[in-house]
Formats: sequence, structure tokens, C-alpha cells
Amino acid sequence: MSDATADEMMTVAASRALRPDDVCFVGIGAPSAACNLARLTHAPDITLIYESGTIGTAPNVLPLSIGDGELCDTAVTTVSVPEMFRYWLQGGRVSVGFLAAAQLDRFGNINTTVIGDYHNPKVRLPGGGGAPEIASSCGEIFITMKQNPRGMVNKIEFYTSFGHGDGGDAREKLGIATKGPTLLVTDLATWKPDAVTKEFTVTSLHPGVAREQVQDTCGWPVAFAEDANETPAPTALELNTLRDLKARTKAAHSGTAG
Amino acid sequence: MSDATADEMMTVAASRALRPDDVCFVGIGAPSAACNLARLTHAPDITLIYESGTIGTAPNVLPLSIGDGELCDTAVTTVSVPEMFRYWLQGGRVSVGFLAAAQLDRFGNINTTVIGDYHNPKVRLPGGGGAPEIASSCGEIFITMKQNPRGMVNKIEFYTSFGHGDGGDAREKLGIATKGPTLLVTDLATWKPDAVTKEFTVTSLHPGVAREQVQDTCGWPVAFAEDANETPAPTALELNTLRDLKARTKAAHSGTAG
Amino acid sequence: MGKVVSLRDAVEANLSDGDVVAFEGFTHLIPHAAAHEAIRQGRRGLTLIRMTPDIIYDQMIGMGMAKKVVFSYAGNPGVGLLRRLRDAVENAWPAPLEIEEHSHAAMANAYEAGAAGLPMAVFRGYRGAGLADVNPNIKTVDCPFTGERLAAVPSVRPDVTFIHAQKANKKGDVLIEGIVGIQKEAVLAAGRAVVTVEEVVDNFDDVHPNACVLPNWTMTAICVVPGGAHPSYAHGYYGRDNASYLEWDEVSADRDRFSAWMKTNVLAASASDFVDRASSFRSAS
Amino acid sequence: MGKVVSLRDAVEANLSDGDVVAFEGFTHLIPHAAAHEAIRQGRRGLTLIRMTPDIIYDQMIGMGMAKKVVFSYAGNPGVGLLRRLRDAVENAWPAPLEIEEHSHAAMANAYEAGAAGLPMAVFRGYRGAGLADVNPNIKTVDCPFTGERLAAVPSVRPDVTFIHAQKANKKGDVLIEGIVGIQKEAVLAAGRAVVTVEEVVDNFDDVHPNACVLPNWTMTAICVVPGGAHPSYAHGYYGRDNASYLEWDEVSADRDRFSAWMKTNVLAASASDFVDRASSFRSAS
Repeated sequence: MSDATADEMMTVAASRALRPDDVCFVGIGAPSAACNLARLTHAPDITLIYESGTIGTAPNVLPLSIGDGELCDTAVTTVSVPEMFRYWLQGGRVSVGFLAAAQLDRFGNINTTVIGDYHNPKVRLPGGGGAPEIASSCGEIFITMKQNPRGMVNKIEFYTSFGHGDGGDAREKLGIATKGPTLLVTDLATWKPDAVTKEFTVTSLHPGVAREQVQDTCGWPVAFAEDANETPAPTALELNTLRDLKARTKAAHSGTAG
Repeated sequence: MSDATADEMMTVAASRALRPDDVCFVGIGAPSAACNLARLTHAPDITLIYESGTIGTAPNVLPLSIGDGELCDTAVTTVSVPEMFRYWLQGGRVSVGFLAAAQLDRFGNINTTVIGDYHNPKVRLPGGGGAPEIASSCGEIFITMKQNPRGMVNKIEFYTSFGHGDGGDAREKLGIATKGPTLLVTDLATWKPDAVTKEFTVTSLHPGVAREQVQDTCGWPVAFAEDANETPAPTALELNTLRDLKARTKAAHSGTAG
Repeated sequence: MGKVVSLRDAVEANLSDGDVVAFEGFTHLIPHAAAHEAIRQGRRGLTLIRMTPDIIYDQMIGMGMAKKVVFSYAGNPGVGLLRRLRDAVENAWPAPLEIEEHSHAAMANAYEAGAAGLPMAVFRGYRGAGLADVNPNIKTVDCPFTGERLAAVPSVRPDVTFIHAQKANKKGDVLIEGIVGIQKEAVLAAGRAVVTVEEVVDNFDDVHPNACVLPNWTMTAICVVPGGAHPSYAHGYYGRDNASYLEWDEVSADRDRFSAWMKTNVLAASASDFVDRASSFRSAS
Repeated sequence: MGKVVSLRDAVEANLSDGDVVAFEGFTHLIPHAAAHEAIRQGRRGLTLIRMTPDIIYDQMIGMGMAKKVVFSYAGNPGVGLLRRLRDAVENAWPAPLEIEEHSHAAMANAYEAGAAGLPMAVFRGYRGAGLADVNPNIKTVDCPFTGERLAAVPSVRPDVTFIHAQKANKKGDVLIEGIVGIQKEAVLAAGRAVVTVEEVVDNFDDVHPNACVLPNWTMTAICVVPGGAHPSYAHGYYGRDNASYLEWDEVSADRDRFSAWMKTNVLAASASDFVDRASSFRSAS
């Protein structure tokens, strides 16, 4: 299936990282597509949790927000928001937190709060929502975003959620016992943190992508793993499932039913 | 209705103290009978709460335990036990806590924990259950018990729940903002705390009861209010309602249905 | 049901200038009609609390009603940014806006603590997060058993909370179903609570014993406002009007267009307009 | 439903000598069958946690299985005292019993904190109460915002929790209805969880979206034991056997009678006996 778009490749590559028995806290947007693609392909029993309180949800179409009715209708159970954050997230029951990033650095720290000074911002972004504690309470964190040099920056302007800080054992120093970011999937490549420095390192390039493209769209000097290879192209099943999901989603959301 | 037993008089007198808009945390036994009698007579809209999580319950028969199915079947809603103690009791939403006492002193302190030394008890009683925080979180506390000199003692052996301590402003000193015990109804009399000393003082004697009887069955020197009068006898409605309730209860619990 | 009053009367009696107020809803059941009534009544100097301030707070802020907003995620759900809030924060238009920003976990715990009558919430949070450096209301408490340092935030105790719910029964008890969000806590944490509902039914005999029901004595006023959550949705009644959320992104991009829209759709409208607004999103059943 | 196993296997695999264990239930849904299986397997040195230890803990204590009990109300519900527990505390028969005693509020908060992954629970409690003087696990925390001194207790984190519930579906999710007590928290706070259920149904499609459902991945094992709560009750299945609670008051009053009763009714019995025991308490419907 060589006709996959970069966006589709990103979603497919991200979906593959999810294991069938994962309990996944799903961020909206690209993470949601990847998580549901995993559920509809190799991980039918994966548990998807949205911060609105829906546990074990299996939406037929992608939700537009973290609280769409579809999420509740198809969930194993829907709990209150305090219970969600206390028993399920803080309780340590979530194996993977899947986040999108507006601004990201090489250590997986994310900024979705402000551009410029916090108290006198150039651009006021929406803020962290669940991300600060998703980043520290989930077993590990997957991140997905489209590459662009203003998004992937040398130094983020605000630590909305903590990744590996300035690298190394920064998490342990803060008393955070979870793994933090273990995977970054962009539209061009798959990245994993270096075992020691924790700097994101390209481990595979998506089909047809050159190293220069990755570097040109990234604000820091990109490290490539010695054994970096090519991401397997989407299979027919993956691509068809994703396209069907997107088509169903578009049809549902352009209609008037909610 | 002069044929009321002392026990019936106690329940009726206790029930009268409840107001139609009270939210009442109900202890099992005598408090439960009094609270439901109030609901079936002058306070039809009173909210009765049992610590099992049943809010606004209206049992047709008296429950044997604080968690009978009848309480849930007839409740406005049934919540979890943590929610009961956090949102409803500690949240300050209960106007009256209605407790029974095994051992009581003149300041409304209750012992249901041990007779003898705590670590080497002569008699190990069941313990406090909800009482310690009922005593401090409810707007005020009503207590009901049958008089006997081993129950109404000069000094209790363990402060299971705090009443007025050693009297006066003991509650304020501990930072407790609620009123504490404001009423004691026994099988012989109605008692209220003195405005200053907080010592329980007889404010009315039940019909036919002499002061000596009250003193003989009480372990401390009894104070009688100057204007102590006679408790109005149960009305026909009160007594019939109570007897019907007890009869329904007996029939239900001697059968096999639960 | 002595508590059933018109939305106008309920807002007038329960919301005053300078109040700390929460209009809560978590994507689902957002109390749009109540917020619009507050806008029509022109309240000022409000401290607006909400985990997910969205269109209604964008509108209130744009109308200059807020002096402060306490929040954890300020976005137009599924669409993007809140442009009126941005304009206030970045350009002080139409007035400066103070912000107190938390994470969802902190706000959820703070509402929970408010409902529980506690002065603060204690949780494991904010580790490595920048908010802890810029928000003086984020402190710590040490566990006396393990020594672990935990985060602490003040509990949320609004003067008044507004929510939208599916239904009340004739006694005035209120049922919330589906994504219940933080609404129960927001009501129990508040000094006063106003609930708009889709309808009043005879009783809740067919309701699950453990459903989220607020007894009548926990609320100050109930207002029957069918469609009152539009363009948000009411589980079992009508779906989300996604086009309106997209439209807001355009309306709110321009100050004049915003002002004109508010005049037509809020100031010159009334609570009864919500029936029609929601009607085309009602499911066939 | 790979997690459905026999009660014998579930207890054998999940309960070991020396474990900290909670058999929870709040008058309703008390896991009698699971407790009896634990007694038959003769576990020793257990720390038994429960808000309301009743007959089953009286039995375990009388059989010498417990080294410690953590509790807030030790009574035979609706009847009186627990005579085997008393005998252990007052006379060290059959063995000394350590006790850690709390209030209900403390235990409820401690389970909640355990489910929430916190090391401690913070609440407003124990003011003027004698337990604060005799239980070293009752400490205080000061609110950094108001200065108020609050009570703190360690969270409850059992090695294993046993509960009884109404039903599982074919995926292994479990539904608890009615008086739900502390069971959800007891399961989520524990390292392992074993649930006995009345029956397995195809799905929970007819269940309220906000009902108390435990997803299959929160439990270690599910055992189908109809009647498994007897003489407690299962809302929607069978009522409480009040006579058995009264009978226990007599049985437990005498050491020999107790031992004989346990031999006949527990040691020589099996989980399948519970069907018959509960059958006469089933409602006609």
C-alpha cells in the first residue's frame, strides 16, 4: 500500500505500538485515531479511556471532543471526572498515555500552554488539561505530532507536561516512577528515547522519507539510530480500516445527529 | 393514650424533635424507629440517611441493619460509602445525627468501644462505626437510650464519640464548629444541655415518671430544669403509627423475604 | 416542587456581581441557556470557574463580565482555541483577565474536596510541570507515613453553580446520566445551585438505584429549559451541534462580528429559543 | 472469560499465609462463600481488613486464622457483638489478636485513597475521639492554605480483596448494584481481586451507563457461586437470612458449639452448598 499519505502513515505507525492488553488514556485528535485503529485491527480488546470518564469505549466513529456521546454509549462504564483522575489515572491503572503535542522538545517535554512569557504571553494556548498528570501517572507515554520546526523546538517555552526534563535520570530525580515518553511518531519517522540521554532518536523513517526531510522540519539537531530502518508501509487492512473509520466519522459529523 | 410503654414514649418523644426539613443521619435501633416515626407522622419530607449509602430512604418496615435492601429500594439514591462519608457527612449536609449510646456521660460523650482498659479490655464492644465523625460533622446530635446506671455513668471509659467533653466550650477548643448533643431522650425523660455547662438537664419527665426514678437509673447526680414539665403523652396517631410500623417490621423479619 | 422557577428569576436571585461562579459541564450538558441568561442580565466582576471553559466562558469574557477565570483547559472542544479568552489575556480586550490555571487532575480534586467540605485537595500531581512555578495556589503536603511529597490545591467552593441535567421529578430531585463529568461535585461544593433540566417527569421509579441523582434539598432552584444545553448535547435527548462549534471559531475571531452575534443570538433572545435550536439534533426515537 | 475459575482454585492461587486481605461487603453482598473457602484451606497469619467485620471474620478469628484485624465496627449486624472476636481480644482464644481500630470515615477514606494510589487519606475527623490516642496510625496534616489541622490515616492497600457481586458478563466485567458499599474501592486498592458472582450474563447492554461496573482487567479471578453471599443478601436475587444472624449469636457464644458448627457447616461443606442455603430467600419474581 504505497498510496498512504504521511498523515495515514503516522496514524498507522502509532497504532502499531499499542499492545492488545494495554489500558490507554487517549488524547483527542491524532492519538484518538491511532488508538481506535489499533482497536479495529490488532488490538480488539484494548481498553481505551477518555478523560471525560468513559472506560473501555469502542466508538464506531472518531469523537470530535473527549466527551462525545458516542464514547459513553459504547463504554464498559462511565464514571465521574474526579473518579477518573483519582482511581483510574492516579491509581496507576493506565499503561499508556497517548498525547498530541503543540510544541515538543527532544526530551519529550510538551508545551500546550503559552508561547512567550507565561504572565504576558504572545500566544495563549488552551493549557494542559489532563496532560500534566497523564505524563507522570501512566506507565509510559506515546506522543504523536506532525513535524514542523516551530512545533519541534530546541527549547520549549513552558513545561506543560514533563517528559524527560533535560534528559538522563531527570524523572527519577523528581520522584516520578513511571517511564515517561517512550515513543514519538511523526508524519515522517518513528522516534525512541536514547537509553541513557533520553533524547528522541529516529529509529525508523517512514517509506520514501529522507533524513534531510526529518531534519528540515525539526528544530533540534536530529539523532538517527545506527540501525535506523524503514517503517513498514501500512498494510491493506490497516489502511482500509483507517479510511473506513475516517469516512464514517466524516459522514456522522457532517450530519445533524450527535 | 396512657397505655404507651416507656419504650414507646421514648421513641415518640425522640421523633417529635425532628423537623420536617431535617436531613438526618440515622443510627440503627432506637434512632431508626424514632426517625421513621417522624417521617410517618409530622415530617413526611424529612430526609433519612443511613451510612450504607442510602439517601432519602423511606422504608416500609424498620431495617434490621444499616444496610437492609429495603433502605436502597426506597431511597432517592444510593451512593458508595466513601461518597457518603465525604460528600454528605463531612460535606456538612446533615442537620441531625441520631445516635444510640451504650455508655453515656452527662456531657453527651458516648462509649461504644470498650469497658476497661483499651489495650486490655474487660468487655470489647463493637466500636464507633460512623459515630466519631457523625458527632462532629452533623449540625447537632440527638441521643436516645434506655436509662440504667451502668449505661449513664459519671465518667465514660472511652471517648468513642465526642459530645461536650468536660463541658462548657470544650468543642470550640477542639475546633469543632457544630453544636454537638442538643437532646437526649430516654425512656423516662427528655434532657437538654445546660446553656453554659452543657450538662444534660431534665427538661421534661415522661407521664407518670417520678424524679427519683430518673435519678435511680442514672449514674450521675441528675440536674432538673427549674421549669421541667411533663412530656406530652403520645397521641393516638403517634402510637398507632409506631405500633403499625413495629408490627409490619416483625411480620417482615420473621418471614423469609429480605 | 416549590423550587421550579423561571430561568430569569433563578439567575436574578442567585447570581450577583462579583460572585465566584461555576457553569459546569464536561463537553456534555453544558449550561448554555443559563450562561446566556447571565449575559443578558449583565453581571460584572465574576470569577468564572470551570475545568473546560469553552464557548460560554468565551462569550462571558468577551462581554466583559469576568475579572478572573480558574480553569484547566481553555479550548473550543474539537475545534481549537478560545479567541475571546485569548484576546482578553493577550490584549486585555475588553478588559484585563486574571487567570488561575490548574491541571484537570487538580481541578477535579479541588471540586471533589469542595463537595467533601475540605479546605484543600491532596493528590499526586504537577511533578515537573510548569504550572507549579507560576500558580501560587499550588503547594505541597508531606505524607506523615511515607514522607512522600504530594501536591495540594485549595478546594473549589463557588458561591453558586449552574448546571444542565436531563430531568427532574415532581419532588425536585434531579437526574444526570451519561458523561456526568464534575457536575455533582460542582453542585455540592457550591453555596447555591441552579439546575436547568430538559423536562420534569412524575418520578424516578425506573431509574437505576446508583444513578447520579441530586436530592431536591441540594439545589436552590430548578428551571425547565428544553434544549438548554445546545449546542452541547443532552444524552438521551439531542446530539451535539458540531457546526455551531465550528461557526464559533469564525464568529469569535473578530471583535465586531462577535459583538453583533451576541446581540442577535443572546441579548435579543430568550431561554425559550433553545427548544428550537436543539430540535434538529433530537434523535428520531 | 479466561478468568472464570473455581472458587477453590481462586482462593488457592490468590490467598497465602500472612497476606493482608479484605473480604468486603457492607451488610449487602458479603462474600461468605469465599470466606468459607479460605477457612477450608486453613490459611494462617492473615491481617483481616474490613469496615464492618461480622460473621465471616468472627469465624476466621475463631478458627485462629488472623493475627490482626483492621476495622471500624465489629458487630453482628442487627444482633449484637461478635463473640469470637471478643474471646480473642479479651482472652486470646484461640490466639492473641492484634487490632487496629478506626472510624468508618477513616476506613472509607483509607480505601478511597488506596484505590486512588495515594499513600494516605486526609479528612476532617477524630476530633475529640479516643481512638486518636490509642491508634498510632492516626496522624495529622495541616492545610497549607487555611492552617486547619486535618486527620490523616494510611491508605488501605490489601494484598488481595474478595467481594461478591450480582453478575459478570461474558467478557468478565462485573456489575454491583444497590448498596455498593466500599467494594469498588476495595478491589481497586488491592494487588489482586477475586469476585464471586451470582451468574454470568451475555452482556450488560441493559445496564445504566453510570452503574458500578468493574472492567474485567481490574480483577484477577471470577467465580460463579450462586447464593455466595448467604446469609447476607444479593439485591435482585435473594433477601437476607435474618435467622442465621440470630443463630450465630448463640453458636458463637460457646467455643465447643462454635467448633462443631464450623466443622459441619464450613469444613465439611463446599461452595456449591450456597445455592440451597440462599434458595428460600429468593424473591418470587
